[in-house]
Formats: sequence, structure tokens, C-alpha cells
Amino acid sequence: MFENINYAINILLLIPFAASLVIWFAARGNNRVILYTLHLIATVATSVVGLECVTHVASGNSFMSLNDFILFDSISGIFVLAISVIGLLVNLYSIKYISWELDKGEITFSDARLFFTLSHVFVFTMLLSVLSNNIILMWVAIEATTLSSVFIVSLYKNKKAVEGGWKYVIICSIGLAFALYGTVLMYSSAYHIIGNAHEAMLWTSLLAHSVEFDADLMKIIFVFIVIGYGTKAGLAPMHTWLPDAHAEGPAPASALLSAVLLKCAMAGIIRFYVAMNSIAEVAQFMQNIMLIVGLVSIILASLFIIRQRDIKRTFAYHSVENIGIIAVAMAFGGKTGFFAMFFHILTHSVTKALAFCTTGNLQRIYGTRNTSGMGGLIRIAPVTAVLLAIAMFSLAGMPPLAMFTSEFYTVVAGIEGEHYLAVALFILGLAVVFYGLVHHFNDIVFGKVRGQIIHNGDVGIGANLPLIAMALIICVIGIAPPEWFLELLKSAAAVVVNSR
Amino acid sequence: MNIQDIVYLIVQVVVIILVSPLLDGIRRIMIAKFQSRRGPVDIFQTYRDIIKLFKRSETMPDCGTWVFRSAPYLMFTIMAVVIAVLPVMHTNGTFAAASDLFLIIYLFALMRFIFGIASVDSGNPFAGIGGSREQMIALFVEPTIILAAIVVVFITGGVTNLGEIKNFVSSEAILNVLPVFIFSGVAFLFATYVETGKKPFDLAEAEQEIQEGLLAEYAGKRLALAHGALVLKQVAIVGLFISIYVPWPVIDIPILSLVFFLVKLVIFYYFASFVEGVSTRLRIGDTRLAASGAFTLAFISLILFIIGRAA
Amino acid sequence: MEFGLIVGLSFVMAIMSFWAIEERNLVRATHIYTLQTLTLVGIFLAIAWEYSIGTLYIWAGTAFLTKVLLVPFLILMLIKKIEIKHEEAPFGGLFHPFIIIGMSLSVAILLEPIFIRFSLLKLQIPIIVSIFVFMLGILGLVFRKSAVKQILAYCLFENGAHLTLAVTAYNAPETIEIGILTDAIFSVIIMGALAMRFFNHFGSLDTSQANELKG
Amino acid sequence: MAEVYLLFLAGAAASLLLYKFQKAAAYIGFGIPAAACAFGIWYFFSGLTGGSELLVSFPIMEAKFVLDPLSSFFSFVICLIGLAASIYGIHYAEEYSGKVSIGAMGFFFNLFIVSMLMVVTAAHVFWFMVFWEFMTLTSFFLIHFNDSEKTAKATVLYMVIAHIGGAAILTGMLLMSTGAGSFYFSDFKGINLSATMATVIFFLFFFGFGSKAGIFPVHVWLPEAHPAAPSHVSALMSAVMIKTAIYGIIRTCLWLPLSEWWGIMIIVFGALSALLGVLYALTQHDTKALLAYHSVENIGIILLGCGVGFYGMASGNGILAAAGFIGGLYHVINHATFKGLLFLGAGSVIFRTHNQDMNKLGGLARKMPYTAFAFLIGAMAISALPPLNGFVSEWFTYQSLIQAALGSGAMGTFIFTGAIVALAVTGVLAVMCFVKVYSVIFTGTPRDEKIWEKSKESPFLMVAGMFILVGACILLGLGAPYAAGKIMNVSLSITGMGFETARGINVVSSTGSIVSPVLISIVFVSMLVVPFLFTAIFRDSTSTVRITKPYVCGTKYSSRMQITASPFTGFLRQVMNWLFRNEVHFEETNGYFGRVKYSSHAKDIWWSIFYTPVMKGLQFLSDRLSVLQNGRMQLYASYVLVTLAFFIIIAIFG
Repeated sequence: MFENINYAINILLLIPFAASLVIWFAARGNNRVILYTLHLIATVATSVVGLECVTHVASGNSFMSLNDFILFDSISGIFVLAISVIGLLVNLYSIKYISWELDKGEITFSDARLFFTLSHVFVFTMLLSVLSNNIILMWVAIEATTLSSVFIVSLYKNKKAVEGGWKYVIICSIGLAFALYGTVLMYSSAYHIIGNAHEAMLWTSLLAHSVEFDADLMKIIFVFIVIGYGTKAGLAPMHTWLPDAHAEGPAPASALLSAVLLKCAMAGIIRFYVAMNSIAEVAQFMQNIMLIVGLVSIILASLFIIRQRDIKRTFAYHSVENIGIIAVAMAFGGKTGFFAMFFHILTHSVTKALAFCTTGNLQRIYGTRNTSGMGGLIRIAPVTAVLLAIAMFSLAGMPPLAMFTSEFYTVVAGIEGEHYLAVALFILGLAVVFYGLVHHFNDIVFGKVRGQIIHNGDVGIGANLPLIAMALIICVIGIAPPEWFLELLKSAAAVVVNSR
Repeated sequence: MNIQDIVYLIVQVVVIILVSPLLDGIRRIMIAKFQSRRGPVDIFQTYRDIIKLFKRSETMPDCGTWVFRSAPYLMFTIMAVVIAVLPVMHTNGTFAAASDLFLIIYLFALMRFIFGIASVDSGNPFAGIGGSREQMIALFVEPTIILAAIVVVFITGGVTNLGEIKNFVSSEAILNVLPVFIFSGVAFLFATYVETGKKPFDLAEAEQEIQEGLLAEYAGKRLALAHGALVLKQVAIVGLFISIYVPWPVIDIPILSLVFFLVKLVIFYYFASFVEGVSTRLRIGDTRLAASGAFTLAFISLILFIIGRAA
Repeated sequence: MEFGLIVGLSFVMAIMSFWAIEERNLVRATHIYTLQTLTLVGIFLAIAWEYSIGTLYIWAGTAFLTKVLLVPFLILMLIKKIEIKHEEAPFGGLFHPFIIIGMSLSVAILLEPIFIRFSLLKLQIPIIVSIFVFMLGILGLVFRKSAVKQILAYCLFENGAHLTLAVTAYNAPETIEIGILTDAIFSVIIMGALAMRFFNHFGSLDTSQANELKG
Repeated sequence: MAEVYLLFLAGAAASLLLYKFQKAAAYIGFGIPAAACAFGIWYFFSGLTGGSELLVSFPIMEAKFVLDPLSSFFSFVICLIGLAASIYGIHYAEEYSGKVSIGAMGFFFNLFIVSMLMVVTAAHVFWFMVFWEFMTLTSFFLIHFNDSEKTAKATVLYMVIAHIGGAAILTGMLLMSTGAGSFYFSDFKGINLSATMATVIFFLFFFGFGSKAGIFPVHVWLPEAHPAAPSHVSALMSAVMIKTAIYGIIRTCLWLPLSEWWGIMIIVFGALSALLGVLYALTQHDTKALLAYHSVENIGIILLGCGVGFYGMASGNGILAAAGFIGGLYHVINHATFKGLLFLGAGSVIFRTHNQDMNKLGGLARKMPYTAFAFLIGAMAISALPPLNGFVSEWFTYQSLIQAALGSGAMGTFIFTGAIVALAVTGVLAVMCFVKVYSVIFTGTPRDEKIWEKSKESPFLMVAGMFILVGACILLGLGAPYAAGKIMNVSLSITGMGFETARGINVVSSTGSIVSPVLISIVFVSMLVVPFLFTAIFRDSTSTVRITKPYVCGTKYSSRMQITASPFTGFLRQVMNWLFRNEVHFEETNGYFGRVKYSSHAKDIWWSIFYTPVMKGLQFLSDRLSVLQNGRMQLYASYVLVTLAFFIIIAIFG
């Protein structure tokens, strides 16, 4: 559709930003129809352009624009794919969700307008963080994602939402401060070698000169980066804000946060990993760090999942666990390891988005998030029950669905890399999580209704359409993913592997 | 499938069936004499009892299904089949395939199965308990029988057909494994004694009591057949013991081997009634101790076999 | 010891930031923060004049506009609306100042050789002071309870980072400098709005009261 | 091969489309799989000798399905039981027409069968795991059609153990595939593995598949999950699903360099499962739980056969291996038929009486004659009584154990003889258990008049389903020489060596001993004349038979006097209380003459040894850890600082 791709990338960044301004100023006067249509147009536009760009980059080539500040290669292609597909479906669902909340009077019209505006700013900042070629611009973009998503998380006017939002901001700012230090160090050491101020900022040049960097400094930098972006991604010891922020926000917000934002923070760590991968000693150190952090995330999160009563906190802890899986896949390394990592990033984002959106449906039907107040969903809302079944069993890693394939590849990579103890811990963690998820699934879907039902009957096809689309994606990419999708994953893995 | 084996089989069955009440009569007189009481008039008393029963009319419980009605016939037939296949007159003939050791042991299990179902089917509480006791006794006896028989199978080189075993045992080769053979023989003998339901472990005469409780609901011809079946069962189990462990005076004239078989039966009955005459009834718990004694004997024979083979 | 002016201003900045953290009265703390930022601008001008680096003049200008005028104005407006003047006692009570200084100084001394190796201007004291101020900000966020004081702590460590950036990599393109400053401004605005809502719901600015989300 | 699978998928799609029409969904949803199974039986029967391959190209990984004699044997078994269960299901689904949508049940039923069929033919690590877990997933949903509190607990346990088993299998297979360099099973044969690695992989496979087969230490889910499922599903699960695990053990252990003590270990576990399975079965008074425990017992018997097979292959004795496998495989198909028959029989009793507790049933034979007869044949078959199929497979197992005992050293002989004694004792206990089950349910006076009045014979198709399996039991029993011949070439394909096992109407074992169910039946029928002869000679009383109440020493007969399930095995429970640890609940109601409530429930010792401690430990650990997330933000922030310090120290000094 666009004659030259660079032009398309700029458009891709421009649309969400412009849309947020338009929505903020145009959708005045309590008129929902305008608000929804504007939101719909903006989301669809972003996704269409995003998908268009991704298809170009699937075969492994990369493009630059805005005098090299924007880099669009296969790695960022994966994240843009996630943002555009999940963003589209979750935003479609959020129209219905917000209209329910408005009818119930939970939020006012101006809150809804703020929500839609901020969600577009949020998409813009995520796209910027993934596409930026400049390391400090990436830091600025990720810091901006935190700021733009604070008010989405604490949309509801109650104590818990404010508390969740405050913790989210403070802990993420602390984390990102250290990331800034890491970036500054990276820039100064790069400038020392490359000499040109503008060049020293760009990934492409860092990648080119990565052999000449000083090993000890690289280790320190990677530590700062893992702590900084790890806090934002929810890796284990720094994950404490994640359950509070994701559980308190509205369902589509926590879906966007969990499914896409955590991955964009991981994109930061992956970028630095690629830049510093060429020095053998540093690469080994980085893999050890990621293995430790990944396994701690899996074990810690799995132990927390089995004692949860609130379904959204269970899914939030499950995100921590899956970020751990992504870290472990990165630590296993090798062609299969990185392929598994990128595959898991996409499968987890689709499944987790579906899971959180179905909690939206549950909230509407049962009015509570506590599983002991649910039960008998199969009779009340069969479609939601099927969607929840697909989501939870994919999360638990049941085969025909998507996440089993990525976990399968992770175990393959683990065994190829002779990390037997790590694979054993990995499987133990997954088994404990499996117990927690199946237990919750039984409480919600089968048995008698334990709590009281606010909205008897299913939530209507309008809300469920995007969820059904997500469910279909989960069923398809597990077993028969489209050709270009695999091509994209392989070329992204290749970028990481031959950076060594 | 030569005709001669079929004739021998039929003769063997008919003769043993006709003789078995006689053995039972001898047994009752023996016990009476040991307990210094007069006992029945003569050794043919059991014949008269059974014939009398055939003539009587029948009563049946209302809840009895076809299982209850057909059980006596089935039990009688199974015991007849066991007696038929024993290698007395026809060894390794056409019926060699039917005279397998496990086949016979599981035919006894089939007998127990039908006995158990019929006893509960009659609806009579005593019969139910009788059925359950029958299974319990089998539980104590089975390990000893299997272990002893298996040791004999090991000695004969792994073939479980009774004909083969009989040929091997009656040959001289048995002499160099004699201790193993004797221990397993004693163990098997003890298990046979328990299985026949004699005094120390169970009281056959006390029909109304527990072990033969099944007979409580039968009357007329079915009672006769059931009683006959139980008598045949004692003969069959002893026959099994004899055909494995006491095959001597091996003669190739079938009639004579049948006569010798009956003589051995009488001798066994003589000693059995001696033991039965002097002993008092044990509770079923005590059978467990006695059975474990027999099991250790069989186990010793296994150890002897292994040491013997290793040396 | 290198040139007196830069080192002097750095010491002044270090003392100012420690005082800003310790000060209980919020309004006075904001004023001290403004003074501290002024010393930061002073350091920029001193370095620019000393080493005749053009870009630092622009940095000083932008820093003055945003951090000396805009940020304190926002914070004072916030404090006026909330009418809470005094801050609660921080964690660690009596030992609080010693913990903060001890940890910040040790981290500064530990990290200084790493930063100085590739930094453009080999100025040892300013780098130590910048890391010290940065760590003061971080520990302020961790130990102080009042929401406004945490916003101040955020601005402090932002200043520290800014000074480190200036000393070690002053030739970074301007757009990046503007990016970081806009981030700082927006953070203050967002945190202020959130603190406002926090006050409406919790009745006080003591963030340690907010611990309902457990387990 | 593909046509069979496509038929099932069509059946699944059709039953989903008929989601709204209950009646049509029952007929279509279960009719199509019945037809598919019939076609499958014919197809896989011809496949016993030949072999075929199916390649399905998926972009992610090339899926390959290979039908060699072993897989076609198991597919044949699956289709046979599938046929009976689906015909049975057509009418059985009526019980659920009110509560749940039959279309969904048909959908999962079809997918369940097709996933089992695909598991036994899959020849690629990824696709084997996909269908292995998909089989568990579909059975999970099928169990939940019986919706109750107990089902939820049972299915969680079932899914978790199946998942851990699946993970163990996946790890084992991936260790093999990295050794062999490819995901295809064909390349796994004879790759060079170190001894420890081979042992680790063997243990992973044995306990991975064992958890699905219900081998003793990991069998705990089986008596919980099977009773909870609808009867035709629990028939399929018990008869065939656990056989796919046996297929898994055989298939995977063929790749590994076998060592002798593996065979012995399998036999020890087999004997343990057999003995303890039947002992626990005796204490149950819920029909389907009892049958489930018997599945554990019969899996133990199958393992005895396969154990001898592996021992033979390890010690290079092809004849012994073939003898072992023929015993094991024959018992696979036998157990599938009579266990399927028993579950369908129990299902038709539950269909009419809506009650699983044996102590409330009684005298149903008069009301449900066909079900009673079918259940009787099943009971006789499972207790290995001669003319039927159970006896033949146990006879083969006995022969193989004897040959193994003769062929091995002192230690081996002890273990094999111990296995023989265990098998015999299991036989006796099985007879006792099935005498109890059959007689308490079908014979005697009814213990609950209301239930007895309402019950009548089950609908035609359910009885037809059962009689298919009755025919199979009888045919496999009497037709033993033909069947043994067919199974011999299956085990020939595994071990490479075989022996002539059928001579005319006799079945011959490896040690040369012969048995012939046909001959014994002929002798039995001819001997049947003798009792009638005697009654004819002596009979002269022509008076009609007087029908009375059972004689209870003159007092008025009441059905409560009759023996019920628990006292039937009461004595055994006293003797074996150290194993059963009976929990006796005894409530004294009002005064001396008041009604007393007594119930005793045997607890599986394995719960207290392994499962409860693990669950308590997990709970304890997570409670300790929950202190980390206690809500105070200052603490959270300090976590970030501590981790930073920790990693910097590693970076500088590590």
C-alpha cells in the first residue's frame, strides 16, 4: 500500500499520537458514539499499517527512518505484530467493556474519554519504545509508557486502584532510573570507541562495533539494564507491583499491560543482549543472570498462584511466570532457544489478552473477581466458558493450543544446551502452576453457582467477537501457524544468533 | 481324537462318580469308629441318602434366579470334568490339552465362583456367610497349592500338562530331586486336606452351619446334586494330588491303573478320616496360621530347588 | 584538586540535596530543591565556561526554565491544594540520615571509577556528587513516607542523573536532552495528580498506609 | 488410516452442529463413531500384518503417522471397545438429555477416540505429545458431564498427575531426540546413550506412562476419576486409555538399550499393582470405584507379561521375550473387552437405579436379565475362569513367568516365582471380589424396594453394546489359537523372534505345555449329561416346586438379613487392617435400640505416604513466601535495591 516503507513507519507512529489528540479534543459533550467511532477508526488504522509494515520485514531485512532514530527490523517486527494484533482486538473489546462500566456508573464520561486517549498514547509510546534505534530514546519511550498507563490502571475511583497506580509509578521509576544509568554508561563507552556522537546512540552502530567493547563494563551495564527493564517487565524480585497494578485496572487495560507492555520492556533487554552478545565472557554472564532471574520468577510466581483466590491476580502472577519462561528461553540460547523465546512472547501475549478479557466478562456476570463467588459458568454463559477454557488451558500449556508449542521448543533448547537442572525446575514450576489453573478453572466453570449473578446469560456477541478471534488465533498458531509468521520468528532468532 | 481315549474317559468318570459315595461312606464309618460311636449302618449309607433325596419334592426361595436353579448341575459337571481329565487311564492322549495344571486349578476357582453366587442368590444369610468363607479358605490354600505345583513344574522342566508331569515323576529322574519333591508333596498334601473341608478346618456334616451353608436352601434333587458335587470335589482334589505326587505302580493297562487309583484314594481317605476323627474344629483365623506353615514348607522346597539347580 | 568553582558548587549541591531530603516542612523543602537546581545550573555554566563547550549553555538554559521555574511551581501549587504542611517521620527514625548518607556515599565511591573511565570530562568530584545525589533521590523514594516528598526525591535523582549525563556525555544530541526533561516534567505532573487523588481517598499523604493489596 | 480419523472428525463436527437437538445429537453423535469403529476394526485387523504410513504436512512440523503391527493391534483394541461404547452411548445419553447438551458430549467423545487412535500411530515427538495431552483434555471434559463436587476434586487430581506424567514423557523423548538429532521415532533406535542416561530416560518413560496406566505408586487418580465419568466414557477410559500408556511403555522401551534389572523392576511393580489393586478393590462398595481398582490390578498383570518380555529382550532370549509379550498383549485385548463390558454393565445398572452404592441394590437379575447375564460373563472373564478369554491370557503369562524363572539366576527365580504366587493370589481375590459384586447387585432379595420397583431392562442399544463385548469375550476365549497366532506376529514385529503358538484347537506355550479352551468346553458340555442322567434315573416325585421365603430358622424373613457387600469381605479387612487403615465412623443415635450409623472407608496408604505430604509442603512453602508480598511499598522498593547490589557483586567478583 505504501510505496516506500520508511514513509509507512512514520505514519505508523503518527496515527496513534494524532488519534489521542483528536479523541481528547473532539469527543466532548457526553456523546459516546463519536468517542467509540473515533477510537475504532484509530485502532483499525494503527493495526492495518502495523501489519502492513510487519509483512515487509518478515523476510529479515530492516529499514531506518527519521534520520536513523527509528529502526524497523525483524525483532521489532515481532513486537509491532503483537501490538497491532492484540491492540486491535483488546481495543475492540474495550469499547463494549467501557460502555458496560458507563451504564453501571462505575466511571464518568470524562473518565472514558481519558481512558481512550491514554490507551492511544500508550500504544504510541509502546510502538516508539520498540521501534527506536536510539538507546536513550528507547528509555524515554519506556518511561513514557509507565506514565501513560498509570491513569489507565487507576481508572476506577477507589482506594485499591490508587494504591495500585502509586506502587506502579514509584517502583517502575526506581527501576528505570537504574536503566538510565545503564544507558548513559553504554553511550559513553560507545562514544569512546565510535567517536561520532550521533552514531554512538544507535543500535545498528553498537551492533557493528560490539566486539571492541570492554568486557567488565558490559557486565555492569547489563546488570543495570536487567534491573531497570526487568522491573518494568516484571521479572521476579522486582515483580511486586505487577499483581497490584494488573489486578486493579479495568480488564482491557490489564490485558494490554500484561500482554504487550511487559514484552516491550523485555524488548529492551533483548536489544542490549544483542548488542553485547559478541564477547563470549559477557554472553556467558548474561545467560547466567537471565537463567537465575527466569527460574526465580517461575518458582516464585508458581508458589503464589496456588494460594490466590482472585482470578485477575492469578493471571497477573501467571504473567510474571511467563516472563520468567521468556527469560529462561533467552538463557538457553541457541537457534531453538531464541526461536522459542520469540514464539513464547507472541503466544503468551495472545493468550493472556484473551484471559484478562474473559475476566472482564466474569466481572460483568458475577460482579466479583473472587473465584469462590463464581461457579456454574458453563450453564450461564457457555461461550464465555469455552473462551475461558481455551485461554486457561493454553496458559497451562495443553498441547493443541499455542503455548504448549513454545514451551515445547523451550524444553528442546534447554536439553540441547544440557541445562538439565534448569529444565527440571522449569517443569516443576509449570506443574505447580498447572495445578493452580485447573483448580481455578473447575471452581469457575463447573459446579453450582456459589456467589450471586448480576447479569444472567452471556455477554452478547458484540463483546465476544474479538475474544473469539483471539481464541481462533490461539488454536491456529499452536499447530498450523501461517508461513510468514514462522519466517518472521526465524529471521528474528537469526538476528540474535548471528550477532555473536 | 482316537475313540479309545474317549472310552477311557467315560469309563473313568462313571466309575469314579459311582465309587465316590462309597468312599464317603467309608469315611463316615471310620470317624464314627475313632470317636467310638456306632456311626452309619454300613459303608453304603451315603448312596441311600443321595437316592432318597432324588425322590423328595423341592422347595425353592422366591428370590432365586436361574443361577440358583442351575448351580447344582453346573457344580456337579465341573467336578465331573476335573475327574475326567485326570491322567488316570489316558495320559498324554487326545485330552492332554485339557489336563493342564492351571486349567484344573482355575476349574476349582470356577466351582468356587458358582458356589459363591448361588449361596448369595438363595437369599439365606447362612448361605451368604458360607460363600464368603469358601473364598477365604481358598485364599489361604491357593498360594501353597500354586507354589508346590510350580516347584514340581520346575522340576519337570516347565511343562504344566499333568500327563508330562506324571511321566517325569514316575521315571527315575525324580530320585535326584527327591528332597524338593517330598517337601512340595507334603505342602500340597496339607493344602489338599484343607481344601477338602475336613474337620480341623471345616465341618462338612454340619450342613446347616457355615461351610456347607449353601445347601440350606436346596431340597430334593438339587440338594442331592449339590451334596454329590461336594463329595466329588473332595475326590477330585485328592485325585489331583495323587496324579501329581503318587503316580507309582505305573501300568500301561488302563483298567488296572484305575483300580490302583481307587485303592490310593481309599488309603488317603483312611488317613484323612483318622486326622478328622481326632481333631476339633479351628476358627477360620487359625487356618491362616496352619496355611502359612504349609506355605513355608513349599517355600523351603523352592529354596532346595534353587540350591539344587545351582549346584 | 581541579578548579575551585566547579568543586565548590558540587559540594554546595550535595549539601542542598541532603537538606532537601531531611527537611520536614514541605514548602521549605521545595524552596531548598529550587536552590539545589540553581546550583546545578551554576555547575553547567561553570563547566561550559571552563571547557568552552557550547551545548552546555543550552542545557543550562533548558534546565533553568524547566527545573527551576516550572517544577517548583507545580509542586507548590500541589501543596497549596492539599494544605498538608508537614511530613510524617520517615522509616529508620533517628538513624535515617546516617543510613542515607552512608549508603549513597559508598555507592558513589564504588561506581565513580566505572563512570570516570570513559567520561568525556575527567572531573572526579562532580561525578561522585552526581551519583551521591542520585542515590539520595532513590533512597528518599524508598524511606520517605509522604507522597510529595517522594515526588521531590524523584526530581532529586533526576537532577543527579542529569548532572552525570552532562559530565560524562555532554555531546549527546539535544533531542535526547529534551526527551529526558519532558519525561521529568510529565512524571511530576502525573505523580502530582495521583498524589491529589491519593489524598482524596486516604485523607493523608502517608503512602505507607496504602497496603491493602496483599498476598 | 486417514479415512478412519476423518470419519471420527466428521462425527465430532456433526454432533457439534446438532448442539440444539438432543435426540438427533445422540443418534448422530454416537452413531458415526460406531460406524467409524466398525470400519476401523476391519481396517486395523487387516493392518495387523501389513503396515502403512500417513504424512500430514503442518507448517510447524511435518506430522507422521506410522501403522506398524503394534500400533494396528492397539488401534484394533480401541476400535473394538469404541464400537461397543458408542452403540451403548446412543441410548445411554438419554440420561443426560435434561442436564447437559448431548451434542457437546458427542463432540468430545469422538475427539477422545480419535486422539487415542492418533496417539498409538504418531511417529513424531511433538505430535505424540499433542495427542497424548489432547486425550487427557477431552477425557477431562467428558468426566465433567457428571457434574458434582467430587468430580471437580477428582479431575484436578487426574489432570495434574497426567500433566506431570506427560512432562516426564516429553523430557524423556526430547533427551532421545537430541541424542538422535531428529524428532522422528524411526531414528531413535540404537542411538548411543550412556548407561546412566539410558536409566534416567527409562525411569522417565516408566513413571510418565505409568502415571497414565495407573501403576501402583501413581495410580491414585484412577479410582477417583473413573467412577466420576459417565459409564460409557469410563468404560473407554478404563478399557483403552490406560492401554495407550502400555503401548507407550512398549514403544519407548524398544528404543533404549535394555538391561535385565529393568524387566525385573517392571515385574515387581506389576505384582505390587496387581496385589494391592485387588486388595483395595475388595473394600470398595461403590461399583465403579471397585472396577477402577481392578483396572490397576489388570494393568499389573499386563506389566508382568511385558516385564518378562523386556527381561527376555535384555538377556537376548528371543523366545522368552515373545512368550512374555504374547501374554502381555493378549491380556491387553482381554482386559479391554471384559473391563469395558463390566463398566457398561455397571452403567446400565446406574442408568436404571441412579445409584452406585452396591449395598442399596439387590435382586436386579430378575428385572434386568440381559444386563445380569452380560455382567456375569464379564465377571467370569475377569476372574480368569476357564472357557473365557481371561484364562487364556493369564495362562500365557504363567507360562512366560515359568520359562523366565527357569532361565534366570537365583534372584530371578525368586522374583518370578513370587510373581506367579502373586498372580495366583490375585486370581483368588478377584474371584472373591466378583462373586461379591455380581451377587450383591443382581442376586438375592432387593435391599431397597423403591429402587427395585422402578428398575427394568435397559434400552435395546445399551444391551446390544454389551453383547458385542460378551461375544468378544467368548470368541477370544474359545478362538484362542487363532487370536494367539495373530498376536504372535505382533510380538514377532517387536522381538524379532517367535514360536509356533497354535496347533489345531490347542494353544501352545513357549515351554511346550498345551491347553485348549475348546476341548475343555466340549468335555464340559458332554459331562453336563451326567447330572441330568442321574436325576432322570432316580426321579419319581412329580409334585410341583414349592416357592417359599428363604429359611431363617423360623423367624420372619426380611431383606436386611441378607449378606451385603462389606461383610462379604469383612474378615479379610480384619486380617489386612494394617494395609487398609479402616476409618470407622460409628454414630450412636438415640439409646440402645436406636438405629446405628456405621460406615467404614479404606484409605489408600499411598495417599498418606506421598500425596498428602507433598500437598502440605507446597502449602507451607507458599504461606512462608506470601510474607514477601505484604503490601508495603517501601519493602518492594528495597527488593529492587537488594537485587541490584547482589548482581553487581556477581558482576564484579563473579
